[in-house]
Amino acid sequence: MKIVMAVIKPFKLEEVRDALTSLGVHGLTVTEVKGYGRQKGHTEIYRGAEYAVSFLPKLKIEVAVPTEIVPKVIEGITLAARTGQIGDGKIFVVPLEKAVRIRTGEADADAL
Amino acid sequence: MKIVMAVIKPFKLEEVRDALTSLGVHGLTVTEVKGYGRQKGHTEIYRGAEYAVSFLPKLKIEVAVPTEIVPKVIEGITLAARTGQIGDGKIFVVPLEKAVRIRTGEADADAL
Amino acid sequence: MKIVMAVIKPFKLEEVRDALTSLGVHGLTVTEVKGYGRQKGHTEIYRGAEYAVSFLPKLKIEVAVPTEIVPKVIEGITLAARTGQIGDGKIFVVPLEKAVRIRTGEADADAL
Amino acid sequence: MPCDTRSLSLVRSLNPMKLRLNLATILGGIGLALMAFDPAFAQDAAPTVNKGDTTWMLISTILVILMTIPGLALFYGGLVRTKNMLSLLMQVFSVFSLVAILWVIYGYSLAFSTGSESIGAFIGGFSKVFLAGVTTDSTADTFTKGVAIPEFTFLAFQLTFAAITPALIVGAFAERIKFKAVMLFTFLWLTFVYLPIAHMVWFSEGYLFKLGALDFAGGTVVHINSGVAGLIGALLVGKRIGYGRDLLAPHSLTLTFVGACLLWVGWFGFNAGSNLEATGGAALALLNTILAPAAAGLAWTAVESFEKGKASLLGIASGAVAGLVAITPAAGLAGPMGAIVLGLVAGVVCYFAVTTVKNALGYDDALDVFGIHGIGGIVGAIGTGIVAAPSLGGYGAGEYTIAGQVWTQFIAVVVTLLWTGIGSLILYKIVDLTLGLRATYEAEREGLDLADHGERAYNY
Amino acid sequence: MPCDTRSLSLVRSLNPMKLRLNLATILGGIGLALMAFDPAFAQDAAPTVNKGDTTWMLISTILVILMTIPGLALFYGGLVRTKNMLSLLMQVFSVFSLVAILWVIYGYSLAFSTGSESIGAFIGGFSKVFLAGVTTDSTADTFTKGVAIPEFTFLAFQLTFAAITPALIVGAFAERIKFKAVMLFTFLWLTFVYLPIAHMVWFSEGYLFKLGALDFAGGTVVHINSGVAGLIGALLVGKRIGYGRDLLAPHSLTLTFVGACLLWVGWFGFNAGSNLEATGGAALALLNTILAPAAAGLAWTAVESFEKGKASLLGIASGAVAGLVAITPAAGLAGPMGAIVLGLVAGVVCYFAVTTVKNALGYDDALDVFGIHGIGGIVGAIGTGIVAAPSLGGYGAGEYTIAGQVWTQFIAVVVTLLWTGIGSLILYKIVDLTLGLRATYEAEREGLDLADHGERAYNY
Amino acid sequence: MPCDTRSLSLVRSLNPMKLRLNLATILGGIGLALMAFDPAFAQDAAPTVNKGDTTWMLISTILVILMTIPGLALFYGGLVRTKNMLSLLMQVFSVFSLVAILWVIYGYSLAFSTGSESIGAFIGGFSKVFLAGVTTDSTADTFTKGVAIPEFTFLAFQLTFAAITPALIVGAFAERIKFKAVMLFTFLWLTFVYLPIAHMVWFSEGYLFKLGALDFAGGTVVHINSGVAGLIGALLVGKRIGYGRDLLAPHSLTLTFVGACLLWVGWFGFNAGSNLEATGGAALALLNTILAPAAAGLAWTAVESFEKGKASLLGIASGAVAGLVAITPAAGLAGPMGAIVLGLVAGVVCYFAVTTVKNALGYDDALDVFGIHGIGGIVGAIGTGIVAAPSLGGYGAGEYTIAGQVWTQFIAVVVTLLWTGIGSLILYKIVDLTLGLRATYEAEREGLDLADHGERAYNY
Ligand SMILES: Nc1ncnc2c1ncn2[C@@H]1O[C@H](COP(=O)(O)OP(=O)(O)O)[C@@H](O)[C@H]1O
Ligand SMILES: Nc1ncnc2c1ncn2[C@@H]1O[C@H](COP(=O)(O)OP(=O)(O)O)[C@@H](O)[C@H]1O
Ligand SMILES: Nc1ncnc2c1ncn2[C@@H]1O[C@H](COP(=O)(O)OP(=O)(O)O)[C@@H](O)[C@H]1O
Repeated sequence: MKIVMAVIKPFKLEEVRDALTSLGVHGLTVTEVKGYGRQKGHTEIYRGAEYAVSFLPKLKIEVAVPTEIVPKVIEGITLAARTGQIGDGKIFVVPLEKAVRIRTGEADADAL
Repeated sequence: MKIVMAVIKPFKLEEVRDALTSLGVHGLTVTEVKGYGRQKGHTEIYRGAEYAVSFLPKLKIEVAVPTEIVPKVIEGITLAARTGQIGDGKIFVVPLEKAVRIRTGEADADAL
Repeated sequence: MKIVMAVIKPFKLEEVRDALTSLGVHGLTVTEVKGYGRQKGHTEIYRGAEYAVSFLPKLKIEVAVPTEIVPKVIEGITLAARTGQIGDGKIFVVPLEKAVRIRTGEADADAL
Repeated sequence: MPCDTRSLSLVRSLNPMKLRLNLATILGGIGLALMAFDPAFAQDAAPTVNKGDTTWMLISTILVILMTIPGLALFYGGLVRTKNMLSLLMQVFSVFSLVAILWVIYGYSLAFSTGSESIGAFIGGFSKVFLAGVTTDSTADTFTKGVAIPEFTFLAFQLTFAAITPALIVGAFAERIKFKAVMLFTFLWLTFVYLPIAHMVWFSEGYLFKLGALDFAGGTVVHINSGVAGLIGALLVGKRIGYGRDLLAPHSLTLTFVGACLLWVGWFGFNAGSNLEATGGAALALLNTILAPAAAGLAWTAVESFEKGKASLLGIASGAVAGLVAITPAAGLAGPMGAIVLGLVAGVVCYFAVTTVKNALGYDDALDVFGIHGIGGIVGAIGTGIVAAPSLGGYGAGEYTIAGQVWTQFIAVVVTLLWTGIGSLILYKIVDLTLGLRATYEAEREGLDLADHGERAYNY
Repeated sequence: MPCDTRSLSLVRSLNPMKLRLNLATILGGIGLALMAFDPAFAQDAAPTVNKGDTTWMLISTILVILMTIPGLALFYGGLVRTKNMLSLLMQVFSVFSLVAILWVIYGYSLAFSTGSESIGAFIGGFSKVFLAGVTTDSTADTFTKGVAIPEFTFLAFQLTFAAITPALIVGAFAERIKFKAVMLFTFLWLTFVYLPIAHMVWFSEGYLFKLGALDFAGGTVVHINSGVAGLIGALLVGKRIGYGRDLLAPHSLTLTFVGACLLWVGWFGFNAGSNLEATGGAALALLNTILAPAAAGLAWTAVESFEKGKASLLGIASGAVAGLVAITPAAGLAGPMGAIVLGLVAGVVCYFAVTTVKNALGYDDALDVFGIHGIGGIVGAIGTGIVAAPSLGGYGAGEYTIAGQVWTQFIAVVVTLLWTGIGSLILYKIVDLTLGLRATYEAEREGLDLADHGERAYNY
Repeated sequence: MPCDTRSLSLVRSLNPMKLRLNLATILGGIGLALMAFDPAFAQDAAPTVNKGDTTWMLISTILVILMTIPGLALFYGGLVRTKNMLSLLMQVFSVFSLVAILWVIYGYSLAFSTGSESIGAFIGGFSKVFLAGVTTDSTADTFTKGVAIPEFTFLAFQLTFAAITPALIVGAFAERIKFKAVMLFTFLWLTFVYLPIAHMVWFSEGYLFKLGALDFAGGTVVHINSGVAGLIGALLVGKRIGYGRDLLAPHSLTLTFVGACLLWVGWFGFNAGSNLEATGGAALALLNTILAPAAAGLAWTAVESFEKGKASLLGIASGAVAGLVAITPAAGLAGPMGAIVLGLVAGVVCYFAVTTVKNALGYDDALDVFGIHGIGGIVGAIGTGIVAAPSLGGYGAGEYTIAGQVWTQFIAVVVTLLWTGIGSLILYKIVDLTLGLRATYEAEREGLDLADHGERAYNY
């Protein structure tokens, strides 16, 4: 099993969720994050004091999936989240050793 | 060492923290997240426009622990966070290769 | 590749970012979290009801880097985030199996 | 000070608000004395309406509305958790709207018209139902002979008092009550508790009117009344899930602060408006309504600093509201120094009521309706008997003895306590048996905003 | 009720606001009748200014400003997404500021002075440009013969009406308009739509003045006018990205609530201030302005509970605003029970306009300017013809026939609809061709706060 | 314009506010001239109190309170970071409460009673300590002979001026001051800086009174005074940690906006209330208080758009406040066009003071108290000498020469600058040596809300 963790543009959430659902992935966890990268930020000015804000709002999606569907998941997220502009984000794959469903105690594949 | 990452219902935080403390785990990191899964969301209506909100507020707990106590940690979290209703959440175990305490530079077991 | 995940004091963000940039790491993702640990919290009092608040605001930084620079990254973060007081935080290193840049589909080293 | 001449001393030792509509008759008996001061009155059959007074009463009415929506709603709303924010706002707004309608349909009539011979001391009649007979030309008397205000002004001003009182109660059982239960309870409580008490206290034929208690702007009718009803409600509805264990911290002290400020600002209409005329007496009431809360807020935080080492914003705001409550019955009767003393006492007493007594007794009066309005109201009602004394710089009149007046005040408090205590208890039971009072466990967990209203307060 | 004597019935059947400045001339013709009531007037050349009235009008002016900033700004701001919050606040504040300046430069003159012979029925002249001739001693007549208020008071009060009207429009194309486009449009629209309509309706030589329609406080000039301009704007600017698909939920219903309350509170100045004097008539207007929104809010949530099973805060607040809009033309003309009925109707009709009709037609009137101000304004304008009837407890005067008055009201509505509809359409096109109306795709995605103003509303 | 007849020109060229209590004596000398206008006055010993005026002054008092709590508190609070929100609200609220109490104990007496022969030009006496002799029947004169208002009204109105002035200062050293230091400083500063300046400027025997400077509503006493004290404070307390490096962005521009609007609304009481009567002069002051901030806000954003390419909400709000400050001394003296020009100048000058000068000099006046109140106050004080000129449509009277008046204004500014500059410096040092001014490094890092008050503003 793997955890696929994707940092995406906030307004792409619904599309990514739909892409995952169509792959049979019915659970995911989303976190509001701030991203720093190549995408340039914006300038804010408060009473003449200018601030260059380089951290931009992003969403981080974490989804635990069986190893075999990881390529499809990556593809699905990539297609759904892509706008083609800088700042579309990244996908990271991290090993997942164990998964448990709290309600039932089911483990691993059954827990996802 | 492992990182045990649990997604739980928000009001279960204190109980999970107590369960971990009783296992000798004295540090953890909590993130507010939104979860999507089997638990059905709710409907919001604003001036007649209905929105089905399927992302529900959850807390994500990350706790780095020595490998040997992982089963106990899983058990402790499971018992503390369980309500028996859909949406109780998941526990994920991820390998942790290195841990460092910033203040002292201590590493691994000493850093937890 | 690894994901280096650091929990730091909020006002250290800029310094950590600069440290990473000087190592050639030009992307990172930041999350507002609450930390529980040795650092004692504070007491809040609302109309005579006292609450001991033990969860303190922290920032979690996640940065995906090539394995070879991990030691330098750890060192950089440690130096930048250290105040010497309890609560400076932790650094965790987690294996990263795959990285993809959504915009281009580039993978792994190219994606960072 | 509602009356301008010493010859009115007989009348002035009574509750000034009672005089509103029926002063003319009473004054007939002492008309000769007045003639010495203003001969014009003797031959003046129709009372004169002064546009300055009318403007003052229009404004005072508007201020009491500002005090309720958004004032009280924000004060309360800021103190609850995010998930119940809208439920508080909704309850205050709906209670205000509902009472406004009920007031013009039958409330004004039952409170301010002559009732049947048998029970006329306890409740008015139906002669002004649907505002029958009220026109733009009809007037209501003020405390000065020959001076009146348009009746629409008087009745709109009184409407706002009737509306804020049940709205105050909702703080006690906040975060766990069913919305529909609040609406039904408001209807019943207005009808069977508020209207009779208002009639008894403020109408010339009312039972408490004859006791001669001083209540300048509604300490008993509004504050003791709602405070006690709140306490009963908190006890009957039960504690919130997690009470005493979880952090039930206010979701926005900023909003509570805004609410406290608007309560203060609006209270000038409440207290100084109760003078019914724009005179030096109204100015005194306004000044006292600045001083008492200022003193009470400072007193609260002084004790807090001493006890806990820190002065809190919620502390000074709570103290200020306690001071506002306490000065209400004395607003135009105390001198400025009396107002300061009354404020200091109210600040300290309410501090202990809210921080120590409540915790010792263990009931969950979520937003301290009883601790602040009930206790503060009692402090004010009794204290009025003292600070109104001319010997202490007050404006109470007649053959004033402090002991005698304090005793009268005490009686009035007890009667109010009993009527609202027993009445509220019965009405809560009725609501509980019909609609049910308490929200379900799931609704309370999820928050009343989503459960009862299908909305969330914030989508940042 | 603006006039105090029955002998004014001839005049009172006309729109009372029209009378403001030129009542004196008109009243000349019926002076004899008046003498019977108050002989003093006959020999009184200069009108008297009562300080109670002056105070009332100063306050009313202040209240309408409170209603706009922060009232309307918060009501609107709370309803948009976080990223567009400041843009709404900015638009309302800037529109208010810009119109204030334009008003004293030429607006007051074009609205309230005699125009050229050819087009004087549609627009005033330039005699009062830069407030020429207005001093602290000049006065404007009220509806009562011989009673005047300082002209600065009248013109400041009118300034606030001119300022809030274009500010109301911005809700329709919220979250996607260029800031500069709003400013240019406001300038054009004030000049070519608002000023002519205000002149036609409220000035004695105006075209609509002679139709004899009743409009106590500006139902046509302010609400129908802005509502229709909003609808045209929403259609021309187009739908927001994601409309109908994404969750475009209000970012803070708390702020919308505060805004709704301040709208309500400020509206007392708007409606009761339109009486121009502090009389029983002003008190009636105030009472009606409590009752109609209370009834409308309750009606809206009643239908909502029935349809959706839940009563929402946004529902009761929206209903209350609809009730405020509807009572505006009838504020001093309806009896209290008429006001309640008008409120109930407006609450139900606007509910369906906003929840059903809008969705069926599919235009993106973001904050329902048309659904509430346009539709509510029409309900109020037509309804005034009914509830003002003396036979129904109203204060309409003269030989009142409901059918006749409703027809007159209908004509006034149609004329307003056409002028503002066509005028607004042309002006939007001009702005679109010069500055462009719509923000870029990127600006809309990022939010107008950053894109247009370089700020963010919140940094928690 | 406080005076109604041209015969008062001699008096009117003096600072109108100085006249308040002791006008009667002065007017004695020109009584004959007045008789020609209103013979009734000659035989009228006791001044008459008009209820319209009383209402106006009660309302104005309430408006200035609204301007302070919550107005100023929100304006300031929104500009700081979340962790210091409550500290700002607390400071403003506590300062208001403390000054209210001090005012009735000795403040009013020291400011508005006759002092000893030796130093009576600089400070009043103790004859009115504890409000001795003030009753509901005592009165204070207005600017019109024979017209008075209840003394309680006058003193409550003046109380609000005394309370807001030290509250304005706290913005300068926000986010790093100890709460207790603020309280001690307020007590000292009120006593040794505010009361003497108020006495010197507004009391007939005061030193500055005799200079003949024009200050309609307190430009020197309130704004220059607090602005300079703020600057000294900012310098002595030192810069915030991270100033010039970290993003110290406002945590809620929404709240700052609400605060700015309430400042504006409340300022109508401040400025138009300073007329003391409900006349055309009050209406002019109100209109000018609409126009100057509107012009200043637009001017600020115009320059901003030109310089930075974007018009910001904080910009227009800051500009509006600058315009309010600048019009304060001229409110009833400038004509409407003069008010617009004064606003435009203030908007531009304060823009550069805040964005350029401050950054160049590098002091950390956190919320720009000096940049807006100090600089804006100076622009207003000097500008009043120009716009009050009758030749420019102003209402200044007597043998008015612009050059002469500007020179007088300049002297008054310098005297105020020196007194408050030196006085504040000494008082800060005293506080620093006793309690210490600056919060600890840890407290500042954690935020003053938790460190000083044990609370957090928000728990979403
Ligand atoms: N090395 C990294 N580690 C963690 N997160 C990263 C890293 N690089 C980029 N990110 C995240 O990805 C987001 C997008 O990256 P950016 O460089 O702006 O554009 P792109 O994804 O198009 O290359 C960033 O805002 C950040 O949240
Ligand atoms: N595959 C997944 N990957 C990541 N998070 C998941 C996954 N499935 C569920 N979750 C998280 O667990 C939460 C609970 O899941 P849900 O299916 O609603 O109920 P249950 O845990 O009882 O099966 C979700 O809200 C989501 O945050
Ligand atoms: N075992 C752990 N797992 C995850 N996070 C931890 C763990 N221990 C500590 N942390 C995080 O590190 C932060 C700092 O830890 P703390 O014990 O307070 O101080 P120090 O880092 O100086 O030892 C905590 O607030 C928490 O967020």
